[in-house]
Amino acid sequence: MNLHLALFLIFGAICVAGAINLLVQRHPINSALSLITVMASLAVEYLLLGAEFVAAVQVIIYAGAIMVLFVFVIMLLNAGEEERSGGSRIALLIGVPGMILGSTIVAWVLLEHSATGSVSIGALPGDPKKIGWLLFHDFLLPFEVTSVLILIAIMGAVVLASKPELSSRGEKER
Amino acid sequence: MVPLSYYLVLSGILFACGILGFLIKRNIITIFMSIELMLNGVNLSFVAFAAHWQHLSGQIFVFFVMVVAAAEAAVGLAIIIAVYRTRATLNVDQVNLLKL
Amino acid sequence: MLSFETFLIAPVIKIVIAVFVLLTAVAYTVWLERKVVGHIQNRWGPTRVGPFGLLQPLADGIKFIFKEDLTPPHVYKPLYIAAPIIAVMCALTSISVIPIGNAIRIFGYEIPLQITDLNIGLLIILGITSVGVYGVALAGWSSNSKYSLLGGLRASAQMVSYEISLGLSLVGVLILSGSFSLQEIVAAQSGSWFHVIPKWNIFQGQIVAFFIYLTAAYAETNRIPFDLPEAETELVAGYHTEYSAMKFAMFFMAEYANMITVACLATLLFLGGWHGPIFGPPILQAVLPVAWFFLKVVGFLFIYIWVRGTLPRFRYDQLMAFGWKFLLPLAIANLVITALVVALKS
Amino acid sequence: MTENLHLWVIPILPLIGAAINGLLGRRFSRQTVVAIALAASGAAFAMALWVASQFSSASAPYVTYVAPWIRAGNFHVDFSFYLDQLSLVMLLVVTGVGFLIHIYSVGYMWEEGGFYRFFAYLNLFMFFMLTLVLAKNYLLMFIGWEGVGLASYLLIGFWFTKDSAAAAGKKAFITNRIGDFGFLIALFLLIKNYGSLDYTQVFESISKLPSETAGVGLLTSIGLLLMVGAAGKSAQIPLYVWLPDAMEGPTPVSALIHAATMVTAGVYMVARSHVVFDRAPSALTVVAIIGTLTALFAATIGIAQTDIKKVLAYSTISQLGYMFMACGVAAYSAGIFHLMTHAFFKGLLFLAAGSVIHAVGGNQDMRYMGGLKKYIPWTYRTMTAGTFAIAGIPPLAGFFSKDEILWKAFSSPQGSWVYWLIGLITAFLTSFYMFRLWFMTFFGEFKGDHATSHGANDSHGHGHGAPHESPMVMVVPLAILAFLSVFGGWIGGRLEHFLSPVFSGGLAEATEVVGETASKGTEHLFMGISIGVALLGWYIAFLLYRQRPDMPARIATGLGGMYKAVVNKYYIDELYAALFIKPLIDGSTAILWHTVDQGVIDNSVNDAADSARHASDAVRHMQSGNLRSYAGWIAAGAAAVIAYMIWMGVR
Repeated sequence: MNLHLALFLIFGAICVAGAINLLVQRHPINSALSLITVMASLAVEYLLLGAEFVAAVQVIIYAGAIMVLFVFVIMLLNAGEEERSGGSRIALLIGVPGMILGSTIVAWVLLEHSATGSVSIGALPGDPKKIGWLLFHDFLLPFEVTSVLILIAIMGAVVLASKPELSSRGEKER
Repeated sequence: MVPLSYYLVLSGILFACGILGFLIKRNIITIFMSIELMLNGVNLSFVAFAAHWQHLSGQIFVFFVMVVAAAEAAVGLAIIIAVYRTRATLNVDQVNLLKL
Repeated sequence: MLSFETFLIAPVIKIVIAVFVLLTAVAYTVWLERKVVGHIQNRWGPTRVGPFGLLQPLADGIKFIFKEDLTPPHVYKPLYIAAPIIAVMCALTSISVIPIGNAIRIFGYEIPLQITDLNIGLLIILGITSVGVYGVALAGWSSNSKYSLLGGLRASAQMVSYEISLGLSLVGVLILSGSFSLQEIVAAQSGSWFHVIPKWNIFQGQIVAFFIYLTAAYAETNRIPFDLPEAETELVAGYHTEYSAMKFAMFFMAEYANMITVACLATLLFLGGWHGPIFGPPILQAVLPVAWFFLKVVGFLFIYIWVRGTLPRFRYDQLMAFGWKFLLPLAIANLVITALVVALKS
Repeated sequence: MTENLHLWVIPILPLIGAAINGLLGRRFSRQTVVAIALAASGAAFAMALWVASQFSSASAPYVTYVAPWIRAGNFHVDFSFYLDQLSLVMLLVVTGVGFLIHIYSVGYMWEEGGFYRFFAYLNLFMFFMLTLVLAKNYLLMFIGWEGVGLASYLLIGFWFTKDSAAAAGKKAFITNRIGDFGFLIALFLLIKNYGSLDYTQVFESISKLPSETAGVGLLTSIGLLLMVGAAGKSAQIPLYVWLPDAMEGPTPVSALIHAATMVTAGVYMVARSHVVFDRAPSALTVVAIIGTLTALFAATIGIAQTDIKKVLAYSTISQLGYMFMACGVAAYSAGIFHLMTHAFFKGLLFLAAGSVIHAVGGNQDMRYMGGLKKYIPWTYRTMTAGTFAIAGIPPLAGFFSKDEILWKAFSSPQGSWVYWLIGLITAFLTSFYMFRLWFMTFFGEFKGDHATSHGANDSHGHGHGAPHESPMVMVVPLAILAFLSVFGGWIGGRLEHFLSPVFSGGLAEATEVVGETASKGTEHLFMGISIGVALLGWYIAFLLYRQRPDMPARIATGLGGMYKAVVNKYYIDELYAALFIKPLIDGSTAILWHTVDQGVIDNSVNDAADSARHASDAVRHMQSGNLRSYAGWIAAGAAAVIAYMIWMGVR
């Protein structure tokens, strides 16, 4: 039992617990908080792998921005507890067995056929300078494309979320 | 030293939880969070593989996934707000007009 | 190789000292604020407890501890309790990567004046402060009261919005120093031009960035003129309307601890950290950098309080428009110009 | 190949003109359109003259390589241009006559709608024709070949609102298509057997054949197929029917495309491929026979026509027959010589006819003309030069070239006295019908209606009083062409010498040798007979149409059915309609339309749509509108894909 494995197991357990809690909780804000827990412990897992920049960005972007948006929307819509409605038999009859089948196969393959490599703590230091170099040289085009993507997403979000009656009211005022 | 497969199994568990959440949760926001959970699971495997192959591109990929997740969250939450405005519910079982 | 002493003992000692110093500093920042605002408003401020009211913070603390801890019946209890804890935890944690001076030698050990030196220290601070939003937001939501909810909504929107400008204003500094490590950023600011003008980042063309940082930091810490989340005249007390006693005190502490963190960060990033004139005997030379650091932090805090005593509060839409339509473009322009200048120089 | 002549510039210039006028011309004023079109064709002519001045027989052929086109294994086709003596002659004729006709068109078309369109087409035609002439391989030549067909179609149908013009355009296009089919198959055979379409390579491979008779079957079929193509383009039996109808186009078009340049492309192609024909004597014989028959056949029809342009059209067919006759007896340079002089005098005749039509206000029927000599003196003078030239009166151009052909037809090893005799009869007929035209048009009394003679046929309808002379812009080209028609024949011997490097080797050389060595006396005797025949034609025409105007009608009734057959062009059009067109239409209607299209294709499409609808009716219930159901399907599908991929990987 070395330090790396111990830390991995501790935070992995927190991760899984958070993920399961996300499923079990009926109130969305609890699910959101569980997800934040998952993300935070994932950030620690990244640190264990040496990806410190990714870990920091994970916290800042995921926990600090995306999840804040979720919490914000939950607060804004004042979402209550989940209703129990029997909407879809197919999801339960086909989807869940499919999911279980798929994950079983993947787990079996991972454990039986590819469990050869292992990683040590801080295996690959994710130095911000190197990452920046890669991002702005080797991956410049994808980077620019994603920037366009996010610009479009911003505009789309603004259009979608703006109240439709806003324009008609504006016309009335005129 | 931790076997690579442990990381992969952890990522697989997170991904499976995401799928399960998508399948069994009714609240549209929670479903959306399940997607984020799946993305996080995938990110973990990217970082683990980056460490395993000693190549930073795996970590770079995580950034792109994050950006896409951010874009998706912005648009998705805007859609949720729009749906809530028109249907006054967050239950996906009641938002089912897209059919014959 | 890390020895047991340096790995465990020294950090524990440092953590204890840091928390003690921080909490004291918080307490006396409150005192300072009351004094300064009092004088600005032509009053005296606290005078009764101790000389110049210096023991007033202690009295306040005792009062908070002994007050009855009321929990309103309609709140969502787990989060209602968790919210102030999150807030104060984040506020106290972020101080851990802040260095206050060069490493000093005590008993033959090299001890850095900082709990831990990470080479992504700045990112850690940004991450922790961004998580700090949850304290406010959850407090507002779990209180189950319209004033709290509005305060929480306002706070989260405001903090997310201004975090972008804040982060972008720091990028200029990062370009100049080429590192996320706060030690290295300070080291990059040593020296001076013609022995007169110190090479602080604020004098290296980052003056615009400094003011962006200043403005965004006020919004991040919910201070006047951006204290919309707790605007008394509109929202009673905003997100902590339903809190009392020690839970309220925790929010209070979190706010002032955040102020201090922000002030430290401003000192480190823009004002040259602990660099300043060094003179006198060796013992004085050892102490002076720390003294300079504290002086700068206090100066920054004074500006905070000064602004509070001077400026009126913004309207909420003005706040958002200012952040997105003025501050963000300005920060981007600053970033582009800095990058261009650095690229042309090299 | 010492110097780069930039040959590619020559075809590109008219293309630029066509592009500018065609795309933007609608907004231009007429003056601008004219300036662009004339600049384009004039620049091409100037460039051609420059190229000619740089040309030296010693370093010919010149090759300009522009770009690769097709690279498929060993088979290469490039965009490259080729200039030797033969293409130089063609180049000068095409650009020179083309430029003159451009100028003439300015006056002729000034009042017409679609002015810019006309000049765009005309420039486009120049581009394709120059590509055809300058191509270095058969495929590029084929591009030009098809392109001139397209331009011809567009210009015949220029007045596309008129049914007859549209139909004539289609007829020309489809008839040409039949010829092109033969040409294409010839190209395929070349690719299959020689792996190339490049002139140099193909001819080299053919020349390397071990003996004179090796591969003669293949070469004969290639030659015959090429002749089919040439017959289509150059209006030879049996594909000549489109050319008379093509007279629906504006007269400058008839002059440029259907007399001077495009229709001679077939002759050019046969001359270009002389290496193939030299090795395939039987194919050459077929060429000669077709040419001879066409010459006689068209000339007999020409006698009875009353439409001035139709007479000229049949005359063109007949003259083209002469050229093929020359090629058929391996006297290629004589054919090219006649091609050149024919371009001058037939271009002149058409333009002059256009001027006549212009003068009488659009009427084309010679029976309503007459006595125009005093109204349109310049047209009269130039047309006289053209008529005497084509009739073969010395010392005008036509005499030299036609006499050359007749002499070669007799003296060449490939020749025979039969060719010569038929050629002689044709020469007599030519002289007769041309003087008939001349007398009917310019002499006697004016029989047209002064007030109403407009807009009858050419839709050239603007108000006319008495017949009047054309503007200078039309007369000057006429004068230049008349000059060339008069004196153009004097270079005959030198032209032959100039062209000889191209046709060196093979049968042509033998023909030359025989021609040179035959006794001068025989040659002079033949020359005398030709002159006599031409003068006889003039005399009979004079007798019938000047002295005794009542005679033609009496002769016509005397001949009865035969005359009727000639007037109706031997009922060839009706024959084709009955033999080919009607069975084709009936078959298409009954089998292809009702059975195949409606029965098979429509039904299968409808059935496919029906079955798709039934299937979707069954499947659409899957689309429940419930998001989670969809997610379930996705999860199951993903599991299936993962299972499959891992199974593949593990296996």
